[in-house]
Amino acid sequence: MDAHGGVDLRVEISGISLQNPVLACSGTFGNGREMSAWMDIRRLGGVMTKAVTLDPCAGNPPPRVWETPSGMLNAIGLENKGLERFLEEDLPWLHDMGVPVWVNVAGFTAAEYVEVAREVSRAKIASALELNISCPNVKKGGLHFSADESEAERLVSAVKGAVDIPVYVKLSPRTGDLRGFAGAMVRAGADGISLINTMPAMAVDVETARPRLGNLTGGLSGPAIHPVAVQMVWEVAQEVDVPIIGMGGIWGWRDAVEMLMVGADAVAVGTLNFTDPTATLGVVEGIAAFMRRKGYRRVGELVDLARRGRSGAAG
Amino acid sequence: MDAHGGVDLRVEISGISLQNPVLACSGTFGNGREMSAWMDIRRLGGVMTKAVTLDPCAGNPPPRVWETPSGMLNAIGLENKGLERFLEEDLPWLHDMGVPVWVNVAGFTAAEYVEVAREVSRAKIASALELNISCPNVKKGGLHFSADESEAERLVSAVKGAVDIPVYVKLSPRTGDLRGFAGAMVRAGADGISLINTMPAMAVDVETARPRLGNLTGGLSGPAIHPVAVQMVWEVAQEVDVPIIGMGGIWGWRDAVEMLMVGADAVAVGTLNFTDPTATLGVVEGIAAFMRRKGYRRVGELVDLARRGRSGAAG
Amino acid sequence: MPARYLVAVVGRRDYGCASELVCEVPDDFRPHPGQFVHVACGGDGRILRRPFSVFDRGEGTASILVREAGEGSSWLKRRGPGDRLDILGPLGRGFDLCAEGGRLLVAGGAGIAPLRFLAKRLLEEGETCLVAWGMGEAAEYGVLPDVLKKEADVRLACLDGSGGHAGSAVDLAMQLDRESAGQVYACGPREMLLSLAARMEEVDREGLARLQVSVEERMACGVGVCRGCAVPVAEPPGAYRAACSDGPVFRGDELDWMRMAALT
Amino acid sequence: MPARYLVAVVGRRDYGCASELVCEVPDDFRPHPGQFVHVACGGDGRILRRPFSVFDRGEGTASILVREAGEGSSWLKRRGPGDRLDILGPLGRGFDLCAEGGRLLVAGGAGIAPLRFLAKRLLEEGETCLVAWGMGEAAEYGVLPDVLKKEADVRLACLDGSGGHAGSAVDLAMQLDRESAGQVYACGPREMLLSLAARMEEVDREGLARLQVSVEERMACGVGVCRGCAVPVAEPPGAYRAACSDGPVFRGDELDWMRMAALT
Ligand SMILES: Cc1cc2nc3c(=O)[nH]c(=O)nc-3n(C[C@H](O)[C@H](O)[C@H](O)COP(=O)(O)OP(=O)(O)OC[C@H]3O[C@@H](n4cnc5c(N)ncnc54)[C@H](O)[C@@H]3O)c2cc1C
Ligand SMILES: Cc1cc2nc3c(=O)[nH]c(=O)nc-3n(C[C@H](O)[C@H](O)[C@H](O)COP(=O)(O)OP(=O)(O)OC[C@H]3O[C@@H](n4cnc5c(N)ncnc54)[C@H](O)[C@@H]3O)c2cc1C
Ligand SMILES: Cc1cc2nc3c(=O)[nH]c(=O)nc-3n(C[C@H](O)[C@H](O)[C@H](O)COP(=O)(O)O)c2cc1C
Ligand SMILES: Cc1cc2nc3c(=O)[nH]c(=O)nc-3n(C[C@H](O)[C@H](O)[C@H](O)COP(=O)(O)O)c2cc1C
Ligand code: FES
Ligand code: FES
Repeated sequence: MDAHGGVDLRVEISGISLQNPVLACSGTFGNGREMSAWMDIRRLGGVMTKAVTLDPCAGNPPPRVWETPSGMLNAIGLENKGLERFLEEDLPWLHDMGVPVWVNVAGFTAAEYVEVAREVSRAKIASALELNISCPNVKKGGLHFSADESEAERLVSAVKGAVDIPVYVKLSPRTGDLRGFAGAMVRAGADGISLINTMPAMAVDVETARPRLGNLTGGLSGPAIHPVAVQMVWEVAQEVDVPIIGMGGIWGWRDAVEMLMVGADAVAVGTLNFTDPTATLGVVEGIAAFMRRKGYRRVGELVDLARRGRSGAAG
Repeated sequence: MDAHGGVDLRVEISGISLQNPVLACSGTFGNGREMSAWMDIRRLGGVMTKAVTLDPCAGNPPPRVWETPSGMLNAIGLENKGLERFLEEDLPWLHDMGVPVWVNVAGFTAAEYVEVAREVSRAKIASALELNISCPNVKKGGLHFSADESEAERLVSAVKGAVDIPVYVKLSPRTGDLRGFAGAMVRAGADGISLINTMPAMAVDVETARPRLGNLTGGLSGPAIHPVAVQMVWEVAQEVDVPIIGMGGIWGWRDAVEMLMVGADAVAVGTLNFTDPTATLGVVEGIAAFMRRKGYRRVGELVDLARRGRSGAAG
Repeated sequence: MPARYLVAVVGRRDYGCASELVCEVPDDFRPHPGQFVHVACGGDGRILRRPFSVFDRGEGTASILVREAGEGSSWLKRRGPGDRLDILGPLGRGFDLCAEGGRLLVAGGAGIAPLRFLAKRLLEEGETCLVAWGMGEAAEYGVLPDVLKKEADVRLACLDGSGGHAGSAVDLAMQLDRESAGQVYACGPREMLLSLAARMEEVDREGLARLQVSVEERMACGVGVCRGCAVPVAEPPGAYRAACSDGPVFRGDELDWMRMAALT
Repeated sequence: MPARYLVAVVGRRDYGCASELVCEVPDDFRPHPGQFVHVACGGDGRILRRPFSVFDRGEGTASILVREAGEGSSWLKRRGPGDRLDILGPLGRGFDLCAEGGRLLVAGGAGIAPLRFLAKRLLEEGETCLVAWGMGEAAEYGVLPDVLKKEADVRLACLDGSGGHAGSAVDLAMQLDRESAGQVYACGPREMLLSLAARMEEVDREGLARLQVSVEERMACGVGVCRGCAVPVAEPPGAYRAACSDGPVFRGDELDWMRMAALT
């Protein structure tokens, strides 16, 4: 592609064409509108929306964020306007921007997930769904599914039965048998896997003995968790054949390339958006520059290179 | 205790008397000898030894360490001199120092764990065992047990049947149903729980597409994982009644107090020893100073305070 | 339009526990009083920016007043000429300047920052205003009170009685002018805002509508996407709004003061 | 005895890609050539220290030579008078000075650091020595070659032919004196050490016993407790020893060069 000096950044996953492999993570980019004041969101590979629940959700009591070494905790608690307003206001707007959209679906019961997924699919303007079964910040739903493989399987097949767009399942770093879980999701019908969600985490102010977050516990994101995300993508990529979107502490193009090299087909930038609202585009440019410098022409040449490089060396 | 200006730092867990609640983490303190050049290890609450395996173990090929944002990866691979030399050289030396010793036990099969545990117990000079079923850096044994609750249960009961000293089980942050797992360990006979071990993690040099560690993947430790450790201690403390030793990214007295406040009965300092070989004693002093400033007289008053404080407020 | 700037620090003035950092800004940086900038505060594993109200806007410069409150602000306070700051701004919804009648500005501690900028702007526009500034002791902000007194009618309230009114800024404000002010603007610790709101409500049922407060809430993005900076609002019941983009300035009657009080 | 010191930087000399940092040290800081200090390299989420060989020990001072290799060393290289460094040291096993016959010192790049200190010490003790120092191009280390040439017999080898011998330090060393040296001391990139060891072994079966190398391995603790700095040794087969406490200096015949070569 000429825009990137001879380097072709295009990626196709689950039949969806992305102009580059860089998406924005769910919950760190709103639904695009605020960010469009800072950057041209049409230049992104894709946008993963803030979680959508059936009914409007007020979210957790503040404080909702806290900084930790090279990371942050959040316990937003799925604050969102609910399915109806999402379908009226946000999804059409994103669709008009011409950027592929993964709608992040959450619920407090399996039935809610299914209903939100069905309606989003019916709207015909979302590219894919991302099932958020790994949110650590709600008492019901969310992470609960990550701890119980068979419940998660049932959820995925129910959702698959209700929609006709690709379904990605978002995994939690608090998954015991990661390979087994990822494999089960694919067998249950998942078209792709995204990982990782935030890690359950907590901080306490010792002066008052009070937790720093209104919700007591929260989810850890940012550079602190990046090596964990890399390892999980590496492991899951050895297990499944479906596309993988890798995320977790990507803090520049180098971390994005690393994610690709361990087996992600595309990456998503999360917390970094808070530090620099234009960061995603910098990651795109950085990947292109790296590829030019190294003589790679297509993104696919990077994917899984850490493993292929080694087996090549061994073989 | 006069040494700490009216503050009593003593803690008793599983019938073992610690002069203060600060231990050194397994694998970050050798077996005490090297560290005794830097500090008086008799002033510690206790020492958790480097993992001991039945046979001498050469460990993983280098590179074995890599730094990450506010953390480090290691893949030492249980390098140690084996049970026999441990019993001859290291355990008696530690015993002579008069400091309580948790012997960290690892193995590549369940039978090896049991044999090491039995022999250590027979030596009559170890205070307790810490079963390392959460080491991410060996292909067999280690983390494998953390992914399979029933195998872990069988291991714990087999070890319990072979020893007459307290057995602590060390948990991995890669545990799906954490509460269920911790509860199962206690029902299988665990006298205490220690957590957390390092998180499976990885880094790749994008210039060469090669993993940074000889072992490809490793374990993440340090401040980056501290909020994860705090959350896990908080969660496990709600489930089990046995003593908990909390560890993970403790980087000073404040982090140690935080760990106590979410339910740990004692804490262990790990990676910080690498940055400052005298850090453990600084943590002891810091806790004492905090208690003096706040008017606490016994360590037990801090334990679980984040929860008790809240229920007090609510009640 | 908000944007990201790398601005040069061209001056620092130390005022006791706080320092004013004067930065060179381009002409298109046009803050409104009550807006803030989101400042990257060094490395050391600190990945989030910190919000600081605009304290002044001069010829080619703008400044913030930084009070040391933790590691990030401590790093920032030590910057000086030669350093550059990475800022986003101006951000958020500032004060509504339109009002009938006099203006009463109530500041607690470093909460003086947005109100100083507001006072300057009001005076420039020919309005009159009275500033009640509370602090622990008179020396806390060095010579800053004297500097500000030259610009506007600033009255101090010191909790320890070491200067001005002996007591809180809210007490002083209520004494000065609690009924006639067409608009009361406030910024300070949550307790101060709570007590001020309660006193305004006592006066008359519409008191809260005459109040505008700038709230402090922990922020991640600062631009409205993370929902980290939730502030409890009255309508719809139970809902939150974003301090960074819906605020930081809210009308007193927009907020749910009961839930505000329940926050720690 | 090794200890933790907070030392003041009292001088910095820039030599091309490297800088010498001169620090004030107490009298009880008594490094042996080949020993290193473990230096805390600023914040920014960098939690591990970085090892640097002792480059010099003068009246009340000691120095290190820092080549910029990444973020930590880049931070360190920019320190200067007024800064303090948090160091552990002196650490590790240094060079064995006892030997019959001449001494040949072979340095690659910043590997000159411990060998310069060794050369000074040897000369002080009345021994003679010859230093072969290899680098990419003659200008790489600024005037440092000239400075060192005043102290000892230093010959350069530049890969690009821009000065001294055109080629590698190993080639130069082998030309200079490959059979007569009683002891060959070396420090430099792993490839250089591998090629030197191979050449020494060629000479005679005991060649490796006359070789002492200072190896570079990534370190965490620096004091022997983490086993992070594993170096493959010959005996027992398959075993590792710790670069930080068993080394960084090893006799050529202590190491397992086959496994050394297999490392990346
Ligand atoms: C809209 C707005 C305007 C502000 N204007 C000013 C000003 O003009 N002058 C001034 O001195 N201070 C101001 N503050 C407060 C200032 O942002 C905090 O003092 C600062 O963030 C503390 O960071 P720290 O790293 O020093 O403290 P730490 O306690 O180490 O910070 C930890 C985390 O908590 C957050 N935090 C801590 N205290 C506060 C607080 N009071 N408000 C919001 N977040 C906090 C930090 O941003 C950081 O994310 C303002 C806050 C807001 C929300
Ligand atoms: C015993 C010993 C003595 C040394 N003496 C000197 C000296 O006198 N002068 C000098 O310029 N350099 C010396 N080095 C190399 C120096 O330690 C590294 O250049 C430095 O650690 C790089 O850190 P960084 O943060 O800049 O690089 P990064 O690549 O960002 O570092 C990442 C991690 O890798 C480690 N690392 C990176 N490169 C090396 C390396 N070559 N050796 C060991 N660890 C490395 C770092 O310590 C850190 O933990 C020595 C190394 C050892 C082991
Ligand atoms: C403030 C915040 C809100 C988030 N909200 C959601 C969400 O609604 N749905 C979801 O699946 N993940 C959510 N996440 C997780 C991110 O999408 C991402 O998986 C995680 O933060 C790791 O990436 P990062 O380290 O780059 O931020 C949220 C993360 C943050 C920090
Ligand atoms: C270099 C290194 C070696 C370790 N070796 C062991 C070990 O042998 N057995 C074990 O149970 N844990 C081992 N651990 C894990 C620590 O004991 C500790 O659980 C973990 O590092 C978290 O604490 P920290 O963040 O304070 O280091 C090791 C950790 C490190 C960094
Ligand atoms: S700080 Fe992110 S929405 Fe306000
Ligand atoms: S660096 Fe820890 S043993 Fe050598």
